[in-house]
Amino acid sequence: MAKVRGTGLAAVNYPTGMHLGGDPTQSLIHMTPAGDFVVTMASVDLGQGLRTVLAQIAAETLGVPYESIVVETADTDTGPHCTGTFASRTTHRAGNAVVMAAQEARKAMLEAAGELLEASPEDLETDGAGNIHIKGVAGKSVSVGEVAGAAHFAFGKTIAGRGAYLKPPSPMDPETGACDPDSTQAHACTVVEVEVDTETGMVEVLDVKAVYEVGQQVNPDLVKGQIVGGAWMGIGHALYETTAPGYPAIDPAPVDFQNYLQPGAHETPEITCEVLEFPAESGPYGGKGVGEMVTNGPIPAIVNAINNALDVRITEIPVTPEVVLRAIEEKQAQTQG
Amino acid sequence: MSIKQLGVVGRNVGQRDLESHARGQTTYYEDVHYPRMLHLKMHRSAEPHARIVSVDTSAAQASPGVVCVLTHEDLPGKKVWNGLAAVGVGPEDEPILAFDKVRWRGEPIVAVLGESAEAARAGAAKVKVEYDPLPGVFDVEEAIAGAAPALTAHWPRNHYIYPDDHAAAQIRYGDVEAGFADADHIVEDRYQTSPIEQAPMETNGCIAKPGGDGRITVHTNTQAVHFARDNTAAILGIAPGKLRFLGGTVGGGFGGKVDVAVEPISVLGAMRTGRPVKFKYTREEEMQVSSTRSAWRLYIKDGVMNDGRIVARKITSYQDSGAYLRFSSYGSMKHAGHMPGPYTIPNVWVDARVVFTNRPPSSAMRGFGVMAASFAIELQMDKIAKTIGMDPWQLRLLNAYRNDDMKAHRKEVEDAAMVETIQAAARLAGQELPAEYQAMTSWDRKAG
Amino acid sequence: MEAKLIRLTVNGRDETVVADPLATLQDVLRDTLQLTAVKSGCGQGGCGSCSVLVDGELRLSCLTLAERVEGTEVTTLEGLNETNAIVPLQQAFVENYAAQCGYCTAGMVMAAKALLDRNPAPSRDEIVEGLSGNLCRCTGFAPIVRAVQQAAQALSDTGEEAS
Amino acid sequence: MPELLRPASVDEAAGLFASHGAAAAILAGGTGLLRETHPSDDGVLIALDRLGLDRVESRDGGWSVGAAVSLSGLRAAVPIPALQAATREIGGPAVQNMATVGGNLFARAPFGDLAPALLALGARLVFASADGEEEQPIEAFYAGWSEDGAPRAGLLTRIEIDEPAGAVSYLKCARRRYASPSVVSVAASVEKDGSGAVSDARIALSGASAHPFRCAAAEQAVIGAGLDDAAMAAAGAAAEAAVTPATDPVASDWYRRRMAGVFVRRALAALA
Repeated sequence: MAKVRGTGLAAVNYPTGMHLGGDPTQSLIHMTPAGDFVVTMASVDLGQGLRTVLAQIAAETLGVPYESIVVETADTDTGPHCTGTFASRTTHRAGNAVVMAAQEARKAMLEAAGELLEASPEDLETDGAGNIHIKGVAGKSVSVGEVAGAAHFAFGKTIAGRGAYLKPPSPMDPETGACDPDSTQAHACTVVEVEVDTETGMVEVLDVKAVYEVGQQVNPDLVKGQIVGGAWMGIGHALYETTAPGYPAIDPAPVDFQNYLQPGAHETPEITCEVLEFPAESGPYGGKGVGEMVTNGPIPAIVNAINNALDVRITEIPVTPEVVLRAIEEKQAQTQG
Repeated sequence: MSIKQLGVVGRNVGQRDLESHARGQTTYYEDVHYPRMLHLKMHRSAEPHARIVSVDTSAAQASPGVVCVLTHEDLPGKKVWNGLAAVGVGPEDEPILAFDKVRWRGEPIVAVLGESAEAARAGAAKVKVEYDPLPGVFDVEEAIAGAAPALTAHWPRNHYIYPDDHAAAQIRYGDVEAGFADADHIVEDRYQTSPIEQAPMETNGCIAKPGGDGRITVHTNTQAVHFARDNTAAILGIAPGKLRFLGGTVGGGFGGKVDVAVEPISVLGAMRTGRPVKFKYTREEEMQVSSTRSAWRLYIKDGVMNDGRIVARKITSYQDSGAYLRFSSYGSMKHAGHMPGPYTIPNVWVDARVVFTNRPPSSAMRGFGVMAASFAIELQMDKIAKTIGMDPWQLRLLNAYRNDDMKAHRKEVEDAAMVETIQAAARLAGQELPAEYQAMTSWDRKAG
Repeated sequence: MEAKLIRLTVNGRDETVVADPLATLQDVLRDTLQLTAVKSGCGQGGCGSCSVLVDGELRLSCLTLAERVEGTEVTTLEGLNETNAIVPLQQAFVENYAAQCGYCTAGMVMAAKALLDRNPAPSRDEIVEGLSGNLCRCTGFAPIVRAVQQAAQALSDTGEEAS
Repeated sequence: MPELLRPASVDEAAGLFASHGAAAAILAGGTGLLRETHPSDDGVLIALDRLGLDRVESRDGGWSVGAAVSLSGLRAAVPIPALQAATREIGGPAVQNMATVGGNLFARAPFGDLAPALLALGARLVFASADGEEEQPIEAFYAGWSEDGAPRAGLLTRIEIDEPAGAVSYLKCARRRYASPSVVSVAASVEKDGSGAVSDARIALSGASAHPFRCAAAEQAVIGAGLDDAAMAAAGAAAEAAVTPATDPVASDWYRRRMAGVFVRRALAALA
């Protein structure tokens, strides 16, 4: 039994938002009498944490505590339109819509605060802790809760905002393909080490190291969650997963998790990652999308590592043990031939 | 772009619903309970390509606990549809419930509603469909070769037709043939990805609940609530305001919950019976019926100089759409638009084709169109490095795009950071780079 | 065949439920008792999202007939919070981001509890093996394994039970 | 509607099994059967849970294992490492708590991983029928299998396992370490004479043919020889030639055949 090791590398970029644009998302924000804010959306949380991320963006723009933000989403009766959760678009599209809505709501909030403080709204600032101050004047402040009470019960005003983010559609020229397809690009470079058992063709992924560049991170822990989960999925795609193991034949056809193989925890090494931040011009606070690209680097890096270990040329996925053995045999036949 | 001092953006504030998940308090679409709820199960095609001779639902109708049986004749609005028809992509090619022909194994034919999931399942199993089998085609290149049977009249050659009668989403930038003529090396290969299941832990499903105000509330795990609502209304020919879609907490998506596969027929069932209707895919349906990630086949031909500069890249790719279009034309455009990857190449030619086969329709998954592109390109980069005897890190850094470079789709690069990302990965992996490569940036003018 | 009356204890409460013939424990828990933390990811015994404890032992509720748990003590994830306090194992899941979509979490926590109840100081490999019947499509497992490691450490520090 | 019958004695169960004929299915752990059974189906399910078959009894020189003992129960009660290894590699912990020893012997590929270990150990199966008890070697039971599966010999009530005379090894070729269906699984046991030559060998495979079996050709390749590289390679080659594997989503017949050879060799190497 021989075990051989190899390393592989892949550099990838990934567009943020739907290809060719034209995929709007809207947001509504209003203040309650108690001084917290409800962000109303129709975006869908698939587990990536958009309620958290949108609350952070709203709090940042409004200048109020994160804890005072409620994100209510995905009721078509109340939530303004969102194209959907895909295309690495939520942080960027929904995030930008929330920034716009929050800016409008903030303006209304500062106007009401100005009335209470007898100051011009331009002279006011928020401290992020629930207070509004007159710039440079110590002790002259009012709490967000007081502003809310006054707006509702003394001034009879709404403190609310609307946001709509749309990257205008850019059709592709049918002849040349000319278009403006994306809002920004995120980047990743993945390095993988594998060990291959040349007798069984089984591949063990020993190590995954990756650097990502995703613009300004809104929530680094959640970014890391995407990277680690995506690397695992990349191992699955590279080595195991297919609904048609005899592709293009339609049989055999796995119909359960016993036969549709994915890696388990045992097959998944520790993922080491580092994140660079090059803020995007168009992103909310410079953010780019990260949710999809996380599988794209590990897959070619793993296959490159296998080819490197064996000095073979495998160009398909999944690289099942059988694919590995046949590649080894082909190489032996060539060497002998 | 300079960023002002940030407060809560950039901070780790936890994830809001984690404690609810850990306590089991998160409410997913099927965690609501309604009395008198019916369950819907689908009778599906057993053949990958066949003429439907007859459909006999009498035994299903008579099966214990079966309340309602729906065929294409019961559809009040559209018989065929495409999710992007409303934004001008089409044609509408996919039957809601099959009639005349089936084009993939698993295609829905008859919906059966029962008092329990088991009553519906047993009833659906009793539907009798007589088929006249037709030859099937499963390979993308065979499908577009002359001898293959045409799946539908929309595409006589089994490939999608882009505007101006183009057979592919195409990129034409520079002159690849001239580039090949000038190149020191030609590097070519063929790449193949597989159909892959999104495999969210929660399968596709919804509950359609008629309300007292004549409206129907749909609890759904779609990835796009407005899209699903508007398409459901359009398919059924009813006013969108009759529908309220509630979602937002989903047990994983990964692109597998964008097809509006369960809502229209469930709403129709609710309209016909006046009762709540639940339609939940079994795991077997999720695996073999719901859209997979499209399989892609690519041929890449590169012209490369001795110093490592890639001077021409020609790509022909075939996206296996399965039997119907769904979002494939979008996926192939995204695929084409991504070429030639994070590299600046002066001559690029891409033909990205959508091909129809007798396979389950494919669709989006995490990185639609781009995953296959990145896979092929990054394997190709290693082949180039080996062919010309260059270090694979250096090859990538040399060719990586810089800000203000022109991309093949004729947009200038902005927000570039590929160079810095590769350099950081080299440091993380303990890979020494020569000084000139360490000095590269996304703002320099590259050697080529 | 008639529906049957089945008596069992669920999360410390005596229950008498009417179950259809061949109804599963999952049907009883989710539909009759509305303990919806119990998930139904496959119905094939392949994902573990329906995992519960029967007399302290990890079981798949989707492949367990209701009739055969007569007289047993069943614990679902909801049973860990009878006094509303979050238990250390759950807290470890929260702190380690051991869930994203959350659909696998109930089964995962129950598998982890079953492991820690019989092996309070598991090695990493024992945790991996102990959770091997439970799938997660989001996290890549590493955060879940770390959560169980942290919970085991917390338990040994405090001398408490897993939950 | 299939009727769930829960007999209270082995005699009653054996009688029901005989009288219902092909309409009867045995419900043990349920991990296989309940996936395939729908409440609207016809037939009867005969449950084993009230028969006292969930116990392991230690006896002189071995163990009597009830057919309804769970895989985790077997692992706890019978300290034969090869057997314990086999139980650890079937499903996850919940499946191991539910699935039974008896049930696993009827599981179709790629799920019947216990059989090779029991074949290598020379286990005997005890069946109850209307005519009384009948004991047969496990290889005789599998020899009776057809394309349709197991013969209806009677109700499997227990498995007799003797303490192994020599060393026994068990290896599963799986795509994943835990909770993985088999490519193939292999068990081997050998007895050596004073000179170190192999005097007796039992080499068994699962997942490699229509049912688990002892591979006589592989056994002959090592009997009389030392466990050297040449003999082990010959045994592997013999196994490769003898198997008739199937293609499924986990592995092709081509790959299974290759792994049958590799894992027979490795199982023997573990004993060398």
